[in-house]
Amino acid sequence: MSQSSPSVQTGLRITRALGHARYALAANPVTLCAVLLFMFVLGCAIFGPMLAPYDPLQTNGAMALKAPSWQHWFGTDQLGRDVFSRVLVAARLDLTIAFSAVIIAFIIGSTMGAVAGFFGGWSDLAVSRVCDTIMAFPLFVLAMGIVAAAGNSVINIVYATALINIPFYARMARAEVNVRRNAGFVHAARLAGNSEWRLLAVHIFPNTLPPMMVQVSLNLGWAILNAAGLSFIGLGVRPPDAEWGIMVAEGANFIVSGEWWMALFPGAALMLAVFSFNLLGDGLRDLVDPQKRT
Amino acid sequence: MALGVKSRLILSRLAQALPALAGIVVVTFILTRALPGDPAAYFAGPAADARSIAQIREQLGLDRPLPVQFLSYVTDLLQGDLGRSISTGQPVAEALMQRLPASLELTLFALLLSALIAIPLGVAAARRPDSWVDQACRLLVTAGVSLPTFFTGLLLVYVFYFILGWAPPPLGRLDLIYLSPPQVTGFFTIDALLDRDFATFRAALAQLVLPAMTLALFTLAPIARMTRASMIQALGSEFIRTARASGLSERRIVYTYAFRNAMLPVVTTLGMVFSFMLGANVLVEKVFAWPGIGSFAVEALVVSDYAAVQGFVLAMAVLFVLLNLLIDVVYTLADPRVGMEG
Amino acid sequence: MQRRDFLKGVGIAALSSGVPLASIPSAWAQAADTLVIAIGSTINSLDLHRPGTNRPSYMVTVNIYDRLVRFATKALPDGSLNFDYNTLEGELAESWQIAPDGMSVVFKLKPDVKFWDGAPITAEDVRWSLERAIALGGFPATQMKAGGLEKADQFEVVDDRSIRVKFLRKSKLTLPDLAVPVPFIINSKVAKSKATPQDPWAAEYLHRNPAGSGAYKVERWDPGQQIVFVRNEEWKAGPLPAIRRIVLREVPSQATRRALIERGDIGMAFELPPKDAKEISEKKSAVVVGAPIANCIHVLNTNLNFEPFKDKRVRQAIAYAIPYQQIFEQGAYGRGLPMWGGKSFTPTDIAWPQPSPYSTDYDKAKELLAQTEFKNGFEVPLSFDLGTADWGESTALIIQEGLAKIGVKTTIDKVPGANWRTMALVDKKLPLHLENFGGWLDTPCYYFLWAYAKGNLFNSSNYSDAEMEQLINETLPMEMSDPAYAPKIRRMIAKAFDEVPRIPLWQPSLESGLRKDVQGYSSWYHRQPELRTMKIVKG
Amino acid sequence: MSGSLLQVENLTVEFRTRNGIVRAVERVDLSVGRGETLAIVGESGSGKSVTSYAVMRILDSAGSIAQGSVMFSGIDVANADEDTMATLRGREISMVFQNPRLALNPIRKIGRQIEDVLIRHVQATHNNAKQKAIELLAKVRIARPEERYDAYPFELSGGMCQRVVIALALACKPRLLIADEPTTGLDVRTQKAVMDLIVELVAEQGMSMILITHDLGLAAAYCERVIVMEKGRVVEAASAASVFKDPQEPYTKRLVRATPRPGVSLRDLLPDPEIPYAAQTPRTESVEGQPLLEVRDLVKSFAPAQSASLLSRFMNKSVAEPARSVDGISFTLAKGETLGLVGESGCGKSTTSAMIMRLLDPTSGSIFFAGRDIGAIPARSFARDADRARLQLVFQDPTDSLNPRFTAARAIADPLYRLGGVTRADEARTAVEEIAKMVGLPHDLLDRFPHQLSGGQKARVGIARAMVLRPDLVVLDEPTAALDVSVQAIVLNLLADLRAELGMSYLFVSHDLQVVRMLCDRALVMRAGRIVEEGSAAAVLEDPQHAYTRELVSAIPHPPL
Repeated sequence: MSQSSPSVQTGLRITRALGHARYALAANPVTLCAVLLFMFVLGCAIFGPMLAPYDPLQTNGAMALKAPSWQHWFGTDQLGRDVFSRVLVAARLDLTIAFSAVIIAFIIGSTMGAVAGFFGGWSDLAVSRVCDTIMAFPLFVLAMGIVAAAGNSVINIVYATALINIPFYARMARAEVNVRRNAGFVHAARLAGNSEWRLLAVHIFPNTLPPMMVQVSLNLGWAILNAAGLSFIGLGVRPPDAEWGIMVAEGANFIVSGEWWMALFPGAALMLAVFSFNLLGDGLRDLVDPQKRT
Repeated sequence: MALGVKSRLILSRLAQALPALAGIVVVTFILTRALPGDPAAYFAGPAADARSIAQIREQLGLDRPLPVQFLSYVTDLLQGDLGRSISTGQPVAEALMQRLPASLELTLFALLLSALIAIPLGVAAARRPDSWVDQACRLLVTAGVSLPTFFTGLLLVYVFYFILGWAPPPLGRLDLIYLSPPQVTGFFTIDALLDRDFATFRAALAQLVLPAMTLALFTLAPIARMTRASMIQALGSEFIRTARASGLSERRIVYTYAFRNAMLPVVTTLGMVFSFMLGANVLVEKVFAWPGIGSFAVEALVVSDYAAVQGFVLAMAVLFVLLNLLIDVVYTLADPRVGMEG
Repeated sequence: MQRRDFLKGVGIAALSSGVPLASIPSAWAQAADTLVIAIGSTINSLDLHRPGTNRPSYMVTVNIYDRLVRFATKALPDGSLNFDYNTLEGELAESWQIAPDGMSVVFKLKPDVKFWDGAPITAEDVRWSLERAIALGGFPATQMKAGGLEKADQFEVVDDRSIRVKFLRKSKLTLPDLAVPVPFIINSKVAKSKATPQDPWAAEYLHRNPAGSGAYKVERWDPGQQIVFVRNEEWKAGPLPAIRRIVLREVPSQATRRALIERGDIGMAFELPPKDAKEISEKKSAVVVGAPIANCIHVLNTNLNFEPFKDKRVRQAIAYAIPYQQIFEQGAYGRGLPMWGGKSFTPTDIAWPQPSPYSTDYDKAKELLAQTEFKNGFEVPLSFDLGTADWGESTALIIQEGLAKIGVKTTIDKVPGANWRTMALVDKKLPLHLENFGGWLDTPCYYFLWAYAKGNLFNSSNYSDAEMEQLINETLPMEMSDPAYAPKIRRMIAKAFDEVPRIPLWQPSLESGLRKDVQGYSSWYHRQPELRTMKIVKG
Repeated sequence: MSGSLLQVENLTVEFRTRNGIVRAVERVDLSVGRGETLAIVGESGSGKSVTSYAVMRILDSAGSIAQGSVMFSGIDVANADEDTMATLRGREISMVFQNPRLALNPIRKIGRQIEDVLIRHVQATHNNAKQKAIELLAKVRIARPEERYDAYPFELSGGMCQRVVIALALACKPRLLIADEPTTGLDVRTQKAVMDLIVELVAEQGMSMILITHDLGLAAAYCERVIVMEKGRVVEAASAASVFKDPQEPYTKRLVRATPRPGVSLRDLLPDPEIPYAAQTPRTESVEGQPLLEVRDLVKSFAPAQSASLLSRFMNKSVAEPARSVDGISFTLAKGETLGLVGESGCGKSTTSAMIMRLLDPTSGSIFFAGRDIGAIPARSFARDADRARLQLVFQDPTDSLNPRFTAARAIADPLYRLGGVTRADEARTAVEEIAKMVGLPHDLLDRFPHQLSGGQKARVGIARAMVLRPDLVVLDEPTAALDVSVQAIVLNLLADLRAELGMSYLFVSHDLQVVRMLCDRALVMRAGRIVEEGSAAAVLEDPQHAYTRELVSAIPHPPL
């Protein structure tokens, strides 16, 4: 019995969690849309390169600046490259940038914040000061500065984006840990002989994850926008790699001359991705918000 | 006594900001020196040789060791001297003072626009959570925050200026045909009104509309979300139940009781949004040729103009600190509990 | 009376030296005699001599200061005007006389020319100004040196209206070099009164406060936004310009500039990207005026300091692996002149630029590469200046694709403007990059001096060749009519073709869009708008 | 019942939840006559509050009156329009809530809040509203009402806030006052003062009152009639006098039995007295020799509101002395003894228990545990101390003290892994199941998460976790304060049984003298950080010596028995 019951229970738990999720989604069609949208974007990132009808890097002099057609759904760009293929393939790069930046920021920021919130004292002071300092910078300009100083490569965009996101996680983790550090279950765990670090890592930190996940989801969108913004001022991804921001930035110069598709489709893809992250974050917030869990 | 506690609170906030400011001075200095590109080479001009570059490097003081450069930078800073932009040759402080009003006017106007739309939206959504109003509001603000500002800006320009011709050309703060009004506040709209020059006022306002819309669209979300959340919380709180049980009118319950309580976190959000906007201006200013400090920073960054970048960042940081202080003051005035509880 | 607070900011200078302004109507710039020009870049100084003054700022100096001499204009076959490098005419100088020994020249100033403040222009002003061009160092000094003007004592006041310029050596470039934007004449009395011991050349003052005699005066300068020129009604150094007021408005967005000119909201969009130039001229939504820039070529530079490019055959292979036609169509949009597909490796004439003998031939490229130790290809970064992305990006991408066909794998590196100069030109450490040098003085030897002589700024290939250097030094002072000149130039060109450190792509055009009622514009070698000849025609 | 003021018939209230529609109140009938006082008694979830909200029609948006009628003085409340209701609320029926601090708008002066009601119901004009508000404040016995008019809720104590809420409710002299757990969360003395005030004002104005409470004693002491509700239904309606003496329904009987009252033993609280008294072992009398725990001159002082920055601390030179939360207390606890620690909130009893448990470092003084001064070991490093396993705590709030992400089994097993030297999962599972059996926790609940357990089940998990290591001393920090009275009875008995079975010592921290009397051998009464009285548990309750203790004892509601 003691052998079988945990797995049965786990199964039950999963069913129950799914049940909750299904209820929450049914109650909130917008979140359902967000989940579907998110899966779609994720699908593009994973399968995009396989699905792309053309080589996204292949130029074609004869086909430059062609409007959308059956042959080229999203038209072609100034070098005759297929915009649809490029938009599809760009999903992977954009999501990679966003995910890595946010994961780095999350790991560093939440660790800093959790330590500060739990131990207080000088660690709190130090973390708070570091966060204050970063936050007092105009964040986008800071990111610009970092990429300009370190050179524009994907990895530097990731670092810059991660850095400006760290304070958000640090502050949030600090607050979330802080409200829990005197909770009964923490004292109980202390009585059970857990060391302070273990208290933080095993007992408190996992409980802060749900609200942090909301932040992660919202930040993913922001990270993409940030990378796109850097591309727009010329500090982004290197050509010829397809990336939504740089495609919009390049396409922007073609709007006035009537080649709207070059900016519109990557812009729409960018928007769609950010939109799905934001909606998802919003929906997660509703799920996580204890006030709404009646 | 109460005032004493509160003013002490504010002073301590100010004191807390000092380390951050010091941090910023150091970080910007290091960051700017890490920028690639040799300003000396840039300023020596297109046809300079190694000797003339060295000459200019010496002129700019860039040949001295970094700690010495830092020391002289800090010394100047303490005397209120932000240095001289090596690209425009103007004192950085002067350039910032000239451009700051432009950015502030745009940002404030955008914030006003955003708040005027987002707060009623948030309240409406909070009064009927999960209704179609709520969902529509959520979709709208999320869509807004999902659009890259430069893309929105370009799109608005294309539609409203190039195709429809409703908006004036995106040429900064005033259409070509107008002159800036006599400077009092530095805000063209206000200065024009002070000067009773309504034509210029309209022109300045017309220039503001598109960039402000671009920024506002992007910032609807945080304000509306926060309004909604804190309004839901306020409406669900027990004192609202008391108010209902006391038979107070719906108006009074929603606006005097719930709304005022809900506004407190919204004020904080407004402050955060404002400082975020000042930073995010960079891209919008570029699209609309807005002569603000954002575009100034980009230009300076591109030419490795140390003094200008440092000055800009420092100005923003000070602004940020002042803004937080302002929020604290507002908060303190609005919430009797601040500083009184343990 | 004066409702506008005109005395604010930097406009003060123009007023203090000029005529008091009458009241200005609210919608002043709408007036028929006002021309609005959109420019893409920022003007950062009113003084070209100052260190740190950027290239777009030259347009201020060009229009508000006078020089001793200028290049004449000539009518092209199509009726448009262009400058004539071969003919100098006096601007402030009424006449000039070369000494019998050919080692000096005396300029006589026009009798009625005056500075804006009414002071007559004297030989001392000229001397001070020329000395200043050398003394402040940096680019102006280098430019002066190219014309053999290196020392302060080369300039000698003869009398109030006469000044002698002595030559260190005979050079055909000396006189033309006095017509370029650099040796402009400043009101030395005003400047000296503002000079300080730390700043003997009043660089600080003149940076914001022009003191000149040119056809236009600065009425107002809002750095980062606009500069407003107003006509100098007293100008005597040439025919009075037709347009009374000109606003140069900085519009960073290229798309906006195009929208503005197409909608007719501005009179002129200066420096159109090739695509816009092509489309606007096809749509006829505005008049596109421009010409190939003299002595300028867009090139792909190989850097001989890097291993694969030390081998001439690798460079030649690269030159054969470039899709020239595609670049010309999609990078240059057909604007400019092709610089490939020339007939022979041994040129028959000395016209410069002239097409190189290379054309797209992958087989030949592979064959050449196969002879080297890089037969399996190699990897190399391909860099270009972010500031020239409007043509650089497409070009780089197409080159990348072409080179891939012969196994050369490139990664594209966009270098921000500030870093570009350091990395590409000063440190010369970019292995493969796009470059666009153009010489102000329109002679082949001048181009070769900058681009093929060791150590010179635009020789970012690190090309070094004793024979080439000797040829450059020999031809530089030589009159072009000298019978020895042409053979030497042909030899230089042949060497450049054979060794191809710089692979020519095309000769670019400088084109601007003009509203239909705006006329009289032509593009100049210095790539700045000459405003004096422009006019607005009614109807 | 024609003379009744409020007549509720067949009332059914439904809530839409994610698990479908839930009936919170089902077919409830009740009536309140003019001038009558009625108590609705029930445990949590019995639907007593929902009934009152339905009467005022202030159910939140998910709830609705599905069926039945509510007639108030001839007005059909269930079908009246919103305007009528708005006039009715506050004017004719008003309500006093539990949690008085939260029931007031935190950023509005209390005087203004009273004025809002007065003006809304045209009881005052803008000119005389302030005066009337001050009069009302005086009427609810708030000292210096003129000054307090300008006070904000946070500046007042809980009792004072409740007086303000009463003033709000009585502002328009309504005919019916509904008091929804008006004293829950208040100390026993404040509770008495507030209840006395309400009853007095109600009588004075000739109003009717509905008192909603979980406390049968309180209900019977202050009301004429009592209605008992269970699971949304009325199970019994009786006069206050008869409900205690002669309960009719089984549920009422259980409830009456479970209510701690003078003269009964722990075992008497259980519904089924026939259960054999497993724990009938006599209480261990103080064993001679070394006490298990000895506390000497224990002091804990907290710095006043810590300023965040150094600068403000410099400017704040003239700060008050640090407040002493525990002010030099000494006592001993013998092996096998149960010591009660009694006091009102803020008296320092929880701080004391936290220090003994080594969760908090004392400012001075010593704590000897089995002869060793464990007070000197910093709290942070006590987790690795050998005595950690011997000292355990049962927490006040069973919900807060369970990690939401741990199953019951994992929560109970955690001390085993950390301190019990257990490494294998099956070993731990066996131990967990053993203790679970002991605390009466069915095994199938062990794999549930806290939010899937009821309050009583969570309390058992908490107890099991504390007991699994067989500690020598268990501090029970108000272990039943958050529980319904019937669950409290079971938990208290469980604790007594465990003590007998495992031979532990208890330090029982509580505010409830009756409970202390039943469970403890000796009792300490704390006030403002000091011990004011000490003696055998029975003696402290029955023959208090100190004036404060006497006051406490007399404030306990005295239902008619």
